[in-house]
Amino acid sequence: MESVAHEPTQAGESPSPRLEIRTVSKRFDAVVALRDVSFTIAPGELHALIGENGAGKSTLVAIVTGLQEADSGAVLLDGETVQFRDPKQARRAGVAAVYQDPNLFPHLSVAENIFAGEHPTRRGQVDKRAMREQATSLLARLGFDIDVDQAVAGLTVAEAQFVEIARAISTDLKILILDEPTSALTPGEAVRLYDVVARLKAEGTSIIWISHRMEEIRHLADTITVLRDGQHVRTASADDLDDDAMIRLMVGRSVVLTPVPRQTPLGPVRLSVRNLSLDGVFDDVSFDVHAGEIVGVAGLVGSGRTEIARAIFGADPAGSGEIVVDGTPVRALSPRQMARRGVVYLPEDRDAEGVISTISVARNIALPSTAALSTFGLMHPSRERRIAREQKAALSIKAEIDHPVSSLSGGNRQKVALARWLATKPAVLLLDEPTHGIDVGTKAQVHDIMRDLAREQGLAILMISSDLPEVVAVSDRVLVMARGLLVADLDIVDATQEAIIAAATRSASLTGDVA
Amino acid sequence: MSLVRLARQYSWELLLVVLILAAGAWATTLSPFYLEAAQILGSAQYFAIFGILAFGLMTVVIQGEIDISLASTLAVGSVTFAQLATNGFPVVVATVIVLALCATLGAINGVLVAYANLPSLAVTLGTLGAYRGLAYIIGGEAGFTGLPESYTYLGSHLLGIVPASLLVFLLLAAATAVLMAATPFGRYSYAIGNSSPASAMAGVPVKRVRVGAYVVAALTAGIGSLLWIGQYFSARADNADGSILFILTAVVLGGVSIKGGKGTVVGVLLAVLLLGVLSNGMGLANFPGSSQTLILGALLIVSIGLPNGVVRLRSSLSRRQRAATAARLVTDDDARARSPG
Amino acid sequence: SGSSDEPAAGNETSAAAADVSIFMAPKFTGLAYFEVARAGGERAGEELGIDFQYVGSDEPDATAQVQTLENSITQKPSALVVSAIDGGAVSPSLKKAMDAGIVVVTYDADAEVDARDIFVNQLSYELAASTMLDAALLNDPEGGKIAFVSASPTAPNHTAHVKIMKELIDTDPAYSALSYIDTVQFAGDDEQKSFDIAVNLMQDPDLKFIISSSAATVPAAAQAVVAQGRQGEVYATGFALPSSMKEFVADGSVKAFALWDPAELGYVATMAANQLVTGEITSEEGQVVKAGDAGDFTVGADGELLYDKPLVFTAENIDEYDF
Amino acid sequence: MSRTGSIALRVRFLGVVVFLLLLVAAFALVSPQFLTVSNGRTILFTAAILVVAVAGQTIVVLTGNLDLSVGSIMGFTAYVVYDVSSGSPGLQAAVVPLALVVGAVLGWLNGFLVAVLEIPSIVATLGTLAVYRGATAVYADSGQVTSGMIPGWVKSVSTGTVAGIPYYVLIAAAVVALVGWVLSSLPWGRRIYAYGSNPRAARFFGLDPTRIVIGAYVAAGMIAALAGLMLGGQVGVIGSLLANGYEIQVLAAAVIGGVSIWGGSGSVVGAALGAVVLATINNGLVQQQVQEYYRLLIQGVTIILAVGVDAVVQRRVTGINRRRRIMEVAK
Ligand SMILES: Nc1ncnc2c1ncn2[C@@H]1O[C@H](COP(=O)(O)OP(=O)(O)OP(=O)(O)O)[C@@H](O)[C@H]1O
Ligand SMILES: Nc1ncnc2c1ncn2[C@@H]1O[C@H](COP(=O)(O)OP(=O)(O)OP(=O)(O)O)[C@@H](O)[C@H]1O
Ligand SMILES: [Mg+2]
Ligand SMILES: [Mg+2]
Repeated sequence: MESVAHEPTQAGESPSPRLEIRTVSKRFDAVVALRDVSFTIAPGELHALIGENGAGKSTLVAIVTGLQEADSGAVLLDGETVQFRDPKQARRAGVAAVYQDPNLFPHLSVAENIFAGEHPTRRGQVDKRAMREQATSLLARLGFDIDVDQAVAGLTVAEAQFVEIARAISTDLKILILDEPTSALTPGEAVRLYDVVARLKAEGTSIIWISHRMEEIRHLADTITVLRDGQHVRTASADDLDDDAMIRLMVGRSVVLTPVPRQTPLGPVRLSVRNLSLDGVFDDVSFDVHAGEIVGVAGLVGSGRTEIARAIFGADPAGSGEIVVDGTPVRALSPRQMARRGVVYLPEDRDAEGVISTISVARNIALPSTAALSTFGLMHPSRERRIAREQKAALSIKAEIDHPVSSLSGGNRQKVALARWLATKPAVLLLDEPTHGIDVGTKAQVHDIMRDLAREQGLAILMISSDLPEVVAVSDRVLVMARGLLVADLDIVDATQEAIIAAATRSASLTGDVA
Repeated sequence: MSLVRLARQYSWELLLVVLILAAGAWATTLSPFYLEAAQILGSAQYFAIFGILAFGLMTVVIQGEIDISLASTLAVGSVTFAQLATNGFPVVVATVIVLALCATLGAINGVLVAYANLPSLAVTLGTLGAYRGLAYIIGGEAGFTGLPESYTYLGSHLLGIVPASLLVFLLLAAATAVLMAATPFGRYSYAIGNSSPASAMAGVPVKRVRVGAYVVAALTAGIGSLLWIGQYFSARADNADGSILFILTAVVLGGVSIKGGKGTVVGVLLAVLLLGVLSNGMGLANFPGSSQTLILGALLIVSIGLPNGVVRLRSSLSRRQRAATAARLVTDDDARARSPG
Repeated sequence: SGSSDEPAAGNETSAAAADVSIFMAPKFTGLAYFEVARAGGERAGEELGIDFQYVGSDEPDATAQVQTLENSITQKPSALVVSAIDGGAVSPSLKKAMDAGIVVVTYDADAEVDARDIFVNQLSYELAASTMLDAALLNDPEGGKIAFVSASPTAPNHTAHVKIMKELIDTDPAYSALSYIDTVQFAGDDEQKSFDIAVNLMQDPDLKFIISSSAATVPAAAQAVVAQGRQGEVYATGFALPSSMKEFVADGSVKAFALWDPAELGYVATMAANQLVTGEITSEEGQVVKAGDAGDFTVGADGELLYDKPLVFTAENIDEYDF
Repeated sequence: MSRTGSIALRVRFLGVVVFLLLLVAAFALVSPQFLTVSNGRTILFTAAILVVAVAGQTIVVLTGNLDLSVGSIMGFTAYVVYDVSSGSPGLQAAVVPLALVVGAVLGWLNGFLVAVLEIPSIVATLGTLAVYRGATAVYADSGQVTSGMIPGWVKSVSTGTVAGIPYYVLIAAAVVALVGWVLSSLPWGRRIYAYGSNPRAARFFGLDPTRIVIGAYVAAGMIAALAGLMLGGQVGVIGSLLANGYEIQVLAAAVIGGVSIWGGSGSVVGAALGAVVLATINNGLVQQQVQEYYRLLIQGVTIILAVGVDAVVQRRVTGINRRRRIMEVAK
């Protein structure tokens, strides 16, 4: 089953492909995830795989690494058909992947997470020393210096991502597949990953890189394959495709993020935050958001942006400081109370916190409005459904309102998460990575909705985003955070991507003065 | 089309109905005494108490938690009620006191689970013992017999051939059904059971609703204790000891997911009926107790496991088949995938 | 009691022995003591040529016994022979049975007086108490400190036994060598709990006897004495089946304990039930139950029939018994 | 270079130790004979079987499952093995391997129901709790296994001591040491922790959930069977209800010992200490002549206190963790 063939490889064009996908199809009930997909990957090549959400990219990864079985078609490694039983077998054959969602063991140490399932042993026992040493050196290779004995539960998302990457590169690799590896990383961390990938490439490893970030793909890729609706659209050298061409291939039309200049003046201050501090997390943060304004919050991952939003929303215990909503000081005690005062929050982790995936779209949308939808302790199902239908139309959600949210695509789930809050007619929207992992088409739609909410309906919007082009295109003003401090408040005319990155990183090197 | 969807949505309930009919038929062949209205109703009343507790436990389990202390709460209720009766309290006052006391015990469970964030199995494992101890302290060692008639009315009265306790059971079934299907509490419960962090982020008062479920459950135990006194004309601190296993069986058999988020009152009602019919039939046929235990245990395993087993078997068979013919059928498969359908 | 005139109504159909059916319901099934009693009931059934059924749940639980009784009543047996797990809780069902014309006899553990026709009492509480104390003194005539272990605080006979034993020790000069720990421990007819409690009790260096009315507790406690190497210092005694104690009597770690013959008790109870069914006797005081080789017994006040044949087992006689 | 993960575990573990010490101190204050070597031995002796049983349960709980059938497995094994072997001296010598086979089979069935048929473990083992108990009663057919039917060597082990320490205590210590070593040092043990920590991630690591869960149940079944043999040998008379309701004690010990009900964390030594805590409470209360029903109350409160302490410790640890991270970045 497994191939053992080894041939000398060199970067660039090679007559015999390292990996060949041959007419692979995969179907989930009615949904065709992949249909007759064929393309090849040369040794030592960085092959970008792009496509809208649901195009079938992750499904392809699952099939190549043995997590799922194709309905038909074949995968060839170095010319031989392979069908791995599980990812472990794939790794033994030199095919490893970093999957889209983190898959780690929170109670176990970093070192054990890297070696779980394949512990180094000595005389049948786990060799803990060797494990620790190897883990440390692997992480060092990634330019990461964390204590490998600490539990993964305490890590940040980015750190966890690096643990996964360390795990993937812990074996000799022919092919490394990275499924949206930078979506949780800061630009600086991403650059480190680019270096690692470059090094692996130089060693002859082929890389499959899946990403929604265009600039990244342009920067890295040798070859690009575009999938659309489960079908192979085109494989071409990176030089032959510009951004516009890629986007057209992905969505069948061209989408560009362009700022839309505001026509209306700003309203009064709706949300005012004064001297907000939470010990060890963020310190002395003050800002205002006006009616009709979209304020972007940029900064490195881990700089405390999400924590501030959660503190304002009452999701996490607030520290000291003052929050004023529409002129009234409030204490952020719980999401429920803040929602009642018109402050709502769209969480970062949509599936774990944003929606309740097993209940229907209608009930999800109505959930925060439940109290308003009942009289004398009894619900009004008809009103419930009416609200759901209204929101479905307003946000053009593509789903039946009786279907469970779990059957929706990512973008539509995000719209449902937003719809629930819009149904409560909020005053202040806190959006945390609202377009994370959403394809370009839907992204633009979400941006339009945000502008409409702010400019037409007078909401105050605070948008946390790691996607700088988005921040620049959508915001009226940009706040920059670095390690818990608000380090810059840039008007949109000054807020270029370069200026934001400069603010976020400059202050990171000055931390000694503050701490 | 919608009928098919309805059938699929309520497939578990349908299965239970079929099982009940089958069990009834079996019971009829087992014993000539089975098929008689008075007999069936009479025996059903002995499942009323546990059925009522099953509705209470259900509200907790739908939220993804568990309460194994309910039987102990019932004992606290019954000895308190009897103690009050012995001391000459009017029945109405005593009823209020008992329900309030039980609600308090439930609230303690709820607060420990919801506010102190402790795992519910561990908490109620603790209160399972603690409340039993409390029952002994309130009720003394010997317990009570010979209670005044006014106190035993609810559990012993017959309306024609229909025992009053059975009516209470059905009434509470209806009340719980409304609670779970048509009130904010119900909406919140299912949401919490599916994901409590996500519910909290949606402004659901998770902690209060959690405590609410434990209070509802404890109230069913309180009502159960009132019925108990009527049915058994006595109260002792060891009342209902160990019955939580039966109650949990009814809840699970009723299609309530032990992981939360799923389950209906109708399902639990049907499960109680099924268990009642089976043990009534086997009892009338004088099956040895141990065989009955064995059969009910096997029923639980088979009914929950069989559907999964069939799915597993089917998928593994089809996989094997596919693997065997994979190479040859690649092109055929493609053709099928392409064909409209 | 109340039903003295009712058997007549049921009797018309029960002239032929073949029509008589007697159901015996122990507290719960699976306990050796009741199984021995069942054998006695079965023997009576065979001798009489009647239908004998043994019914019960394996859960030591009052609600389970009530369901057993309810299911039995539906089948309209001629008589129920019951050991009540909870006298209060099962009485409503037993009354219902009597109302339906079914004869109710309790054995081993009584229900309420008006919920049965006759109670076949193995041993009066007084005799039980003194028998156990006598057995203790047979183990060590010098006496010493006693710890009592009962099944549960809700077991009425166990509670009564302990109470009377305490009174006897306090008042009767014959037992003046004995003293006791006031607190009673409860082991729930469970071997493992009995064992642990016994071990813990033995930490008291002055302890001489562990006495229990539970046939599950005494052998486990005897085993605990052996396990702790305290043979000759502590004695486990009370009521137990000889088959479960042979070892300890053989090795001398227990010198004496007591019981009655549960098989004969079951036999007598079944015989009494049959004679009530056939109308040979009523439950009135002074009536005589003829129980074959077991002898004749007279019904006392409140329909109580005292079997009262304590057996004290020692190394000399234990091999004569096969239960 | 702090090691928060292991610190967390150590602190949790210390929680049990501290609680035990407090308990001992409290009893010692009110009772002079409590703090004696012989009483200490007694406590360990009465804890021994529970320690063995909870060691098996720990393996299952670490995978995020439960084994409610533990008491039924103990009763079934003790009854059937001693009954079958009572006639033959050859079999009497082999009761331990026999029991291990029986336990493995019963445990395998539990594992099959949970892992293959995907029945939630609490439901599956609630079912087998009834089935195994019913099977014991049907097999026993109202009989009992009496002291004479139990092999002599078993009885002498149950009562014997070496250097003043009961064999049972040594067996319990050996089982805990073995299970502890397996869990911490063998790849199989690490896989149990990994699986319990995040079952969904397991397949990404090539960990076969079916094999892990079935393996855990088989191991737990075998250990329960051993505990059953020990219990049978100890009490001498075995009815079909032996160890009925034991699951509550076992779970209580595990919870008090800091084994997380949701899997992935906890240690077998902690669980064993949980069993010792329970034995200490029983011992102290019996000696204090406290009435039985206060024991129920006190045990219940102890369980809640234990999980409470556990939760506080865990929250503290994650709190420290978070702050440390921020500080490190700030440095
Ligand atoms: N386990 C599954 N069951 C049912 N449908 C699935 C499953 N996995 C994927 N799908 C569906 O298959 C299609 C392809 O999904 P896939 O995850 O491969 O997309 P993707 O290109 O990785 O998208 P994204 O950019 O959002 O990660 C989608 O329609 C998806 O909903
Ligand atoms: N787990 C799943 N099971 C069944 N169907 C699914 C599942 N996930 C997604 N689908 C369905 O697959 C289809 C395609 O998903 P996809 O992500 O491509 O949607 P989409 O139209 O691109 O939405 P968006 O762009 O807004 O994310 C959708 O109709 C979705 O409902
Ligand atoms: Mg899409
Ligand atoms: Mg994907």
